[in-house]
Amino acid sequence: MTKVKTLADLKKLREDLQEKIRLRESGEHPESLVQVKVAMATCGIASGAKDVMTFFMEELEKRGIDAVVTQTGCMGYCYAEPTVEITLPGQSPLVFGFVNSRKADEIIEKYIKKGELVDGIIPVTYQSINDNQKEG
Amino acid sequence: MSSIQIELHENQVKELVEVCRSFNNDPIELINVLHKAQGIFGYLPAEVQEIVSRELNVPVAKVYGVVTFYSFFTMLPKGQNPISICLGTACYVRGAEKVLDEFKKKLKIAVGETTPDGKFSLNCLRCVGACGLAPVVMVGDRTFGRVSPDGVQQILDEYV
Amino acid sequence: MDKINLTIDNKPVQVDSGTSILKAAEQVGIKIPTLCYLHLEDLNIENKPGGCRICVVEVQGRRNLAPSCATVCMEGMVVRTNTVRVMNARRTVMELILSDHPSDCLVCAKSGKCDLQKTAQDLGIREVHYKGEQSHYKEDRSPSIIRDMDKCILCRRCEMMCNEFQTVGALSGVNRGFDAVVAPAFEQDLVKSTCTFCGQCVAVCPTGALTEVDHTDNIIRALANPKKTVIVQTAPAVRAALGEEFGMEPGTLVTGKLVTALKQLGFDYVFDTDFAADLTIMEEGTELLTRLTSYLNGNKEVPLPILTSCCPAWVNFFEEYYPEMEDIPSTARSPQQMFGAIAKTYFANKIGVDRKELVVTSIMPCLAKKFECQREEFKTDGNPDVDFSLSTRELAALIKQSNIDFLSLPDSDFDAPMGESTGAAVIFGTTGGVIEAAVRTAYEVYTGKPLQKIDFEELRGMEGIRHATIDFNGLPINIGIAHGLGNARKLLDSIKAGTCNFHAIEIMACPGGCIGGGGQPLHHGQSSVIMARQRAIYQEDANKPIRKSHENPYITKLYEEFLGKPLSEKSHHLLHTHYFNRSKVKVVIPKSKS
Amino acid sequence: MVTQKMNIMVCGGTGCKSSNSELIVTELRRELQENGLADEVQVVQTGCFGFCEKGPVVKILPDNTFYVTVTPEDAHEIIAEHIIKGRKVHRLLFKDPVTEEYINDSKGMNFYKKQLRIALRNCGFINPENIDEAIARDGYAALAKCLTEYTPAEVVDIIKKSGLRGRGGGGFPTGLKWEITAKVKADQKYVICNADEGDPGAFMDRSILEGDPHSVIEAMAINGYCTGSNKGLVYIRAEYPLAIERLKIAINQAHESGLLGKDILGTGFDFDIELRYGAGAFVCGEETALIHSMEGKRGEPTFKPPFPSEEGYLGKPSNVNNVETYANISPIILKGSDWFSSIGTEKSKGTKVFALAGNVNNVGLVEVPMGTTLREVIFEIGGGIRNGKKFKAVQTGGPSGGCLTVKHLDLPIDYDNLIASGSMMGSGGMIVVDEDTCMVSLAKFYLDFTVEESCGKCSPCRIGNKRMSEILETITKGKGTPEDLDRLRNLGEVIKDTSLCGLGQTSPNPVLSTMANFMNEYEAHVIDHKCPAGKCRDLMTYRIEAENCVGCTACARVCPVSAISGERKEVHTIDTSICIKCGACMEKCKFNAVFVS
Repeated sequence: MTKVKTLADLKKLREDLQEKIRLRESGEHPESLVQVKVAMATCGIASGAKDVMTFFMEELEKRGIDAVVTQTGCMGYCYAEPTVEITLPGQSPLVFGFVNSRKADEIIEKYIKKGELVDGIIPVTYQSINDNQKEG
Repeated sequence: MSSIQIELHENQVKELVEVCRSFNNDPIELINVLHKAQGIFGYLPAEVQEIVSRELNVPVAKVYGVVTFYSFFTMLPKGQNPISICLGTACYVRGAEKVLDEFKKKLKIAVGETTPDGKFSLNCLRCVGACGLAPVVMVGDRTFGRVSPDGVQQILDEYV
Repeated sequence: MDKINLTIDNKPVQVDSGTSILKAAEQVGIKIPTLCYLHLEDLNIENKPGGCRICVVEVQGRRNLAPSCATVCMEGMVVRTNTVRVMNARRTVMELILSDHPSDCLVCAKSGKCDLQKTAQDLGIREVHYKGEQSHYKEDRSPSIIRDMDKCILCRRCEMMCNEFQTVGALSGVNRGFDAVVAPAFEQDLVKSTCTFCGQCVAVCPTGALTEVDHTDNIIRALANPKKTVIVQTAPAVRAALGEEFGMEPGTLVTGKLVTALKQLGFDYVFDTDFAADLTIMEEGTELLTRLTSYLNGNKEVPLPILTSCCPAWVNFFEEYYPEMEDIPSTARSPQQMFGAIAKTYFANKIGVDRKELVVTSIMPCLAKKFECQREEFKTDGNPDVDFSLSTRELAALIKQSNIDFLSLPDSDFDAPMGESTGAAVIFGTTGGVIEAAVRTAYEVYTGKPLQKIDFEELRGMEGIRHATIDFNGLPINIGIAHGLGNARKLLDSIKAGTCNFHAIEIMACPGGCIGGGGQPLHHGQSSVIMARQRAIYQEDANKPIRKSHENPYITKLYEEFLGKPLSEKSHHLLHTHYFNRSKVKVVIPKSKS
Repeated sequence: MVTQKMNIMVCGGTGCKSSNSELIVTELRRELQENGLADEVQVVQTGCFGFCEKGPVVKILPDNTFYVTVTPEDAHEIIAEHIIKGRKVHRLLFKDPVTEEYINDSKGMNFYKKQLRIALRNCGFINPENIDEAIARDGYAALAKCLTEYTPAEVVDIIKKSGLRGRGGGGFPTGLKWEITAKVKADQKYVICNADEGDPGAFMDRSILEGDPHSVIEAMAINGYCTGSNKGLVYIRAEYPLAIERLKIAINQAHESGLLGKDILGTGFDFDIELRYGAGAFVCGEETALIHSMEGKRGEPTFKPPFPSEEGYLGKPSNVNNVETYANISPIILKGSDWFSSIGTEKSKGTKVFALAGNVNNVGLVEVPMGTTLREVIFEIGGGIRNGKKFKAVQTGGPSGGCLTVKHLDLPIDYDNLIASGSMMGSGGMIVVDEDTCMVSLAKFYLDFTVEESCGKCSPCRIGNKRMSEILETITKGKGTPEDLDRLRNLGEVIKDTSLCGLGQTSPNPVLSTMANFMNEYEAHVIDHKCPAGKCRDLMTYRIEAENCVGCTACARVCPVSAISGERKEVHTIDTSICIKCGACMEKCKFNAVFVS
C-alpha cells in the first residue's frame, strides 16, 4: 500500500486513482473492462449476494469476458436484494435487482455480451454529492 | 461456585488466560474478554466467569452482573443449530410472531430453550438489519428471508 | 467558595457552589423525601444513583423533573418541590415501587423502622392504583444475614457499601429491567459468596430486604430451660447505642440499664465482653512486643506489622482476599470468643456446670459475630464456646417483648468475675480504640514506666486511614489504623508492595468501628449518630477508675489461677486461633509467563 | 425510421404494476412485433422509479423521454409516434406543476430524484475494503484540508455554521458539542463513535460502516484534531460482524497508508482508533450508558451533568457522536458550511438517512433533505403501501418515537416538526403500517421492547413500563376498562417526566402518540371490546357465513380443536366456546365462507 506522507502525496494519489477509474469508466483504454459491482452489505449477503458474486467471477472468466467483479456496500434497495451494478465500457452504470444465478446468466448473455437490456433494472432515484464531481 | 460443576478443557482454560493477558488483564476490557470467552466455550458458565474474575481482578458478582445485563451473553449452551427469529419492527409488522409460534409448536420448546436432543435452540433477536427480507430467521450463520409459517418445516428439514 | 443564589418554593436560599438542591432545600426547612440517596457525611460515604426518583422537583426551564439529590444548584434557579405535577409524579412513582413490593408490613422485621414505609406514609399513599406482576426470589439465609429480595427496591445502597466502601464485591446489580436485582454471583446464597458478613448492607437497607438472622427465640427458650445456666456478655459498643432503640438521644450511655434489663430477662450471670477485651490486650499486646523485640534483635523474618484480629468481618476478609498473608495478623481470638472459651472452661469449672449445660450468649453490635461463633474451630466436641450472638437491635426487641420498660430501669453493675473491665476495653468499640488500648499496655510493659498521659488523641478520629508514631521511650512505634475494609485493603496492598513501615495496624470492618456495626440501631443515613456513639465510648473510658488492661485485677487473677502468663500453652489453646484460606475462586490456572 | 437501438423501460414497481404496467409491456411488445421492430427495440420491466403518484411510468432510452400515467392503450401511439417517427407523445410528458412546462428529457428531471446522498455518498459505489476507491472519491481530503489549512477552532466554526445536528436522536448541535469538548482542559480526551444502533428497524449506521467505513474514520480524526484528542473509540454492536470486519480492514489500511497513526500527513497530528464491542443492550445507545459499557461495566446510564464532554470515558472529556453524524463531516469541510446549510429546513440542515421498512413496497435506505414530506418518502420513494392496502400510520424514531398519521403526511420532516407532532427523529427508523395493523398492539410491541431493554436502574422505567405493558395486555385481551386508559396516560406522563435517561423519558411515546391519534381504537378495545383491525386474537370471533359454505368439510378437518361441526354438503358452524382463533379454517376455506369479526 502506498504510504501517504504529505498532503501532496494524497493529492497525487487521488489524481492517479481518479484517472485510472476515469479511463476504465470511459472505455478509452484499449483493455476496457466490464465492471460488475455486487452490493455486499448484510442484507445483500443474507439474500445470496455471495453466490451471485462467485457466479459472476467464475462465469465471466469461463465465458472469456474481461471483467472486474468487486463488492460494494448497500445501494439502498433492500427490497430488491441481491442488487448488482453493471458498467459496460463507455456507458453509464445500470443496477439490476433480485439477481440470482439465473438472472446473472441472463445479464451476462444479454446485457454484457449483446448490450440488450433485461428486466429488473432499478432506476437510480437519488443524486449523490459525488455524482457531478469535477476534477479540480 | 466454589465447587466446580463442569470440567473445563485445560487447553480452553489456557486460551482464556492468554486472552486475558492479551488485554493486559485490564478490568475495563471485561466485555471484550467475555466476547472472546464466549467464542472459546460457546457460552459463559460460572466456572468461566470465575476465571475471568480472577484474571481481571473484578469481583465475580460484578462479572455475573455484566453477563446478565447484556443479551448477547449466555450462560446456557446453545443447540447445534441455534435458531434466532428476528423480532425487529420490520419483521414484526410482517408477521414474525406467527413464524416464532410455528417454531415453538414444531420444536416443542420455549424461547431460550434447547431441544432435548440438543439439535435446536430457539432465541429471539432484534433486527439483524435485513429488513428488506422480513421476516428473517437465522439458523447459525445462515439467514432465511421472507419466511412464512408454512416455510418453517422446510427450514427444519434442512437440519434433520 | 463561590456562592449561588436560588429560590426553592419561593424561599430565597444561598448555598456554596456544588450544593445539591436536596441539601439547599434542607437549609430553608424543606425536607424533600428520598429513598435511594444515602450520605454519611462524616464518613465520606455517599450513594447517589438517582434511581428511585422519589426526590424529583420541578426546575423552571427544564423539560423533565429533576432528581434533587443529584441536581446541582445553579445561579438563579427557580425550584418548586410541591406543585401538583411534582406531587403527582412522586406519588405515582411511590405507587409503582409499592406495586412491586409485598404488603406484609405488619409482620416485617423492618416495620416501624422502614424508610419505604415511612416515605409512603408521608406521601399519604392510601391506595396503589397500579397492580401487576411482583418480583419473587428465593429467600437466602446465611448464618448472619437474611436476604428477602422480594422487598428490594433497587436503591443499590447495599451494593455501594459492599463494593465501594468494603471492596468485598459480594453483591452486584444483576439482570436488567424488571428482573434487575442486587445479588451475589450466579444468584447463589451469600454463604457461597465472598461475603464477610460485616452487615453493612443490612445497616443501610431502607426496607426489609436485608435483615439479620433472629436468635431471640433461641435465647427465650434457653432462659426458660431450668437445666441450663445462661450467661451473657455485652460488647462495648452496645451500651453506647441501645438507648436509641427506646427513643433516647444518640450517644446516651445506658450501661446500668442494660445490665438491669439483662438481669430482668433472667440471665444467670450478666458479664461484660470488655473483660475479654482486656484479656485480648494482654495476649495481643504481648504478641506485638514479642514480635517487635525479636525484630529489633535482628530477626528480620518476623512478620511485621502485626494486625489486630478482633473484628470477625475483617478476619473473613483477609481469609478470602489475602490468604497468603495469614501470618501477619495476630493469632489472638476476638474478645467474644476469648470470653466464650474462658466461660466454658475456667468459669464453668468455677461454678461446677458442665459446658454443655452452660449457654453462652453475646450481645453484639455486629452480624459477623453470628458467623464467627459458628466456626468449627471455636467448638469443643461440637459444643460452641459462644452459643448465640444477638445484635443490639435484637436485644431491644427482646426487651420490648418481655414487657420491660427500659427507660424507667434503675442501673445495676455487671457480675463478677467476668464483668470487671477497664477503660481500655471500653474503647474497643470505636475505631482506634483497640490499638490505643494495646499501646497503653505495651508502652508500660516495654518501657517499664507508667504513662504520663493515658489519652492518645493522635490515634482517635473518623478518618478512614490514620497513622501516628508513638514514642516508646526513644523507640518510635508506627501505628496504622483503618476502618472500612476498603481502607484495610489499601493498607494490606501497601504491606504486600513493601511500601509500609508500620509496626502495628488496627483494622475494623465497619464505619467508625463497632459503633457503626451492622447490628446496631439503624442510623438512617445520619452519620452524626455514629459520631455521638463515639463520644459516648470515650466518655465511658474517661469515667472508668482503671483505664489500662494489665491493671484489671480480675485479669491478673485469671492468669494466676488459670492461664499462667500471656502466650502460655493454655493461652494458645484457648485464646488463639489459626486462619484458613477461604478464597472462593479455586480454579487452578496455569501461570505461564507470556 | 429507427436509426439506433432503442430501449423502452416500463416501471415494474408494485405501484405501477397494480395500475396495469404489465399489460403496457405486452401491448408495447405486440406493437413492436407488428411493426417488425422486435429485434431493434427492447421492452424491459424495471424496478420502481419512485414516481408512483404519476404511474405507470415509461422511459425511452437513449433520449431519456419520461412518460407518465401511461395506459395500455397508449402503447400504439408510443411506438407509432416516438419509436417510428421520432416524435414525442406530448400529452404523456410530465408537466411541471410550477412552470406548467412539459419536460422533454428526464435528465432535466431531477425533481423525481427526491433523494440526496451526502452521508451515503459512497455506499454502493466504492469497494469498502479498498482504501484507494475511497481516496479516489475524496476520502481523507477533508482531513488533509483541516490539518493543513485550518486551526481546530476554525474547523469547529465550520461545523457550527453548517447547522449540523446529531443524527443519533437528540439532535444536539454537533459543532457546539465539539466546542465544549475542545474547551475542557485535560491531559487526555477521547473521540467516541456511537455505532450501537439498537432501534429495531434501523440499519443506516450499519450500512454506512459496511459501505463507507473511511468516511467515519476520517471524521473521527477531524474531531480529534478539533478537540485535542489523539484517541478514537468506536462502540459497535457485536451483532454487526460484517461492519466490524470492514471497519477493522479500513482502520488497518488507513494505518498502512499513514492516514492514521503518528504524524499524519507530516503535520505532527497523531490519531488512533480502537474498537469496543456492545453486547446487546439497547440502553447503551445512551451516551453515559455507552461509556460505562466501554469501561467494562453494566450499561447503566448516570445522571447528566456531568456530560461526557466534560467527564466521559475513564473520567476524561469525551466527544460522542453517532455514525451518520460523522459521515456528514467530510462533505461539510470540502464543500463548506454554506453549501450544507442551504440544504434542509430553517433549524434542521442537511439530509437524513431513513431506514424505510414495514408495509411499504420499496423497503430500503433512503437519504432525503430535511424538510422532505412523509408523503414523498413513503409514497414516492417507498412506492406506497404493499398489496394496495391503505396507509394507516408511520412510526418514526423507533421505540422512543411515536406514530404519525394521514394528517401528518405533508409534514416536512425535521427534528422540531417531529417532536411537535409527538414523535421524534430518533436514529431514523421509519416503519410504515397499513390498515390491518392494530395500533394498540403496535404500541404494546414497542413498549415490550422497552420493558425488555430497560436497564432497571430507575423505578419509573423499571416498574412503570412493565405496568403499562400489563395494562395494554389487559386491553388487547378484551378485559380493559376506560379507567385503564386514564392509568395509561398518567403512567406515560409520569414516566416521561421522571425517568433517569432518554430511554425512559421517551419510552411511553408510542403509547401516548397512538392514544392521541388513534383514541377510537383504544376506546373500541375497552368499551366495545372489539379490535377494529381484527388483530387482537382474544377479541375476535370466527363464524361461517351460511350463504358461502358449501359443506366441503375442509375447515372441520383442519380445525385443531374440533370446534367446527356440520354434515358434508351442509352448512358448518363454529363453536366459539371451543375455538382458539388460530385462523386455520379461514386459510383453508376456498369459498370465503369463514369470517372474522
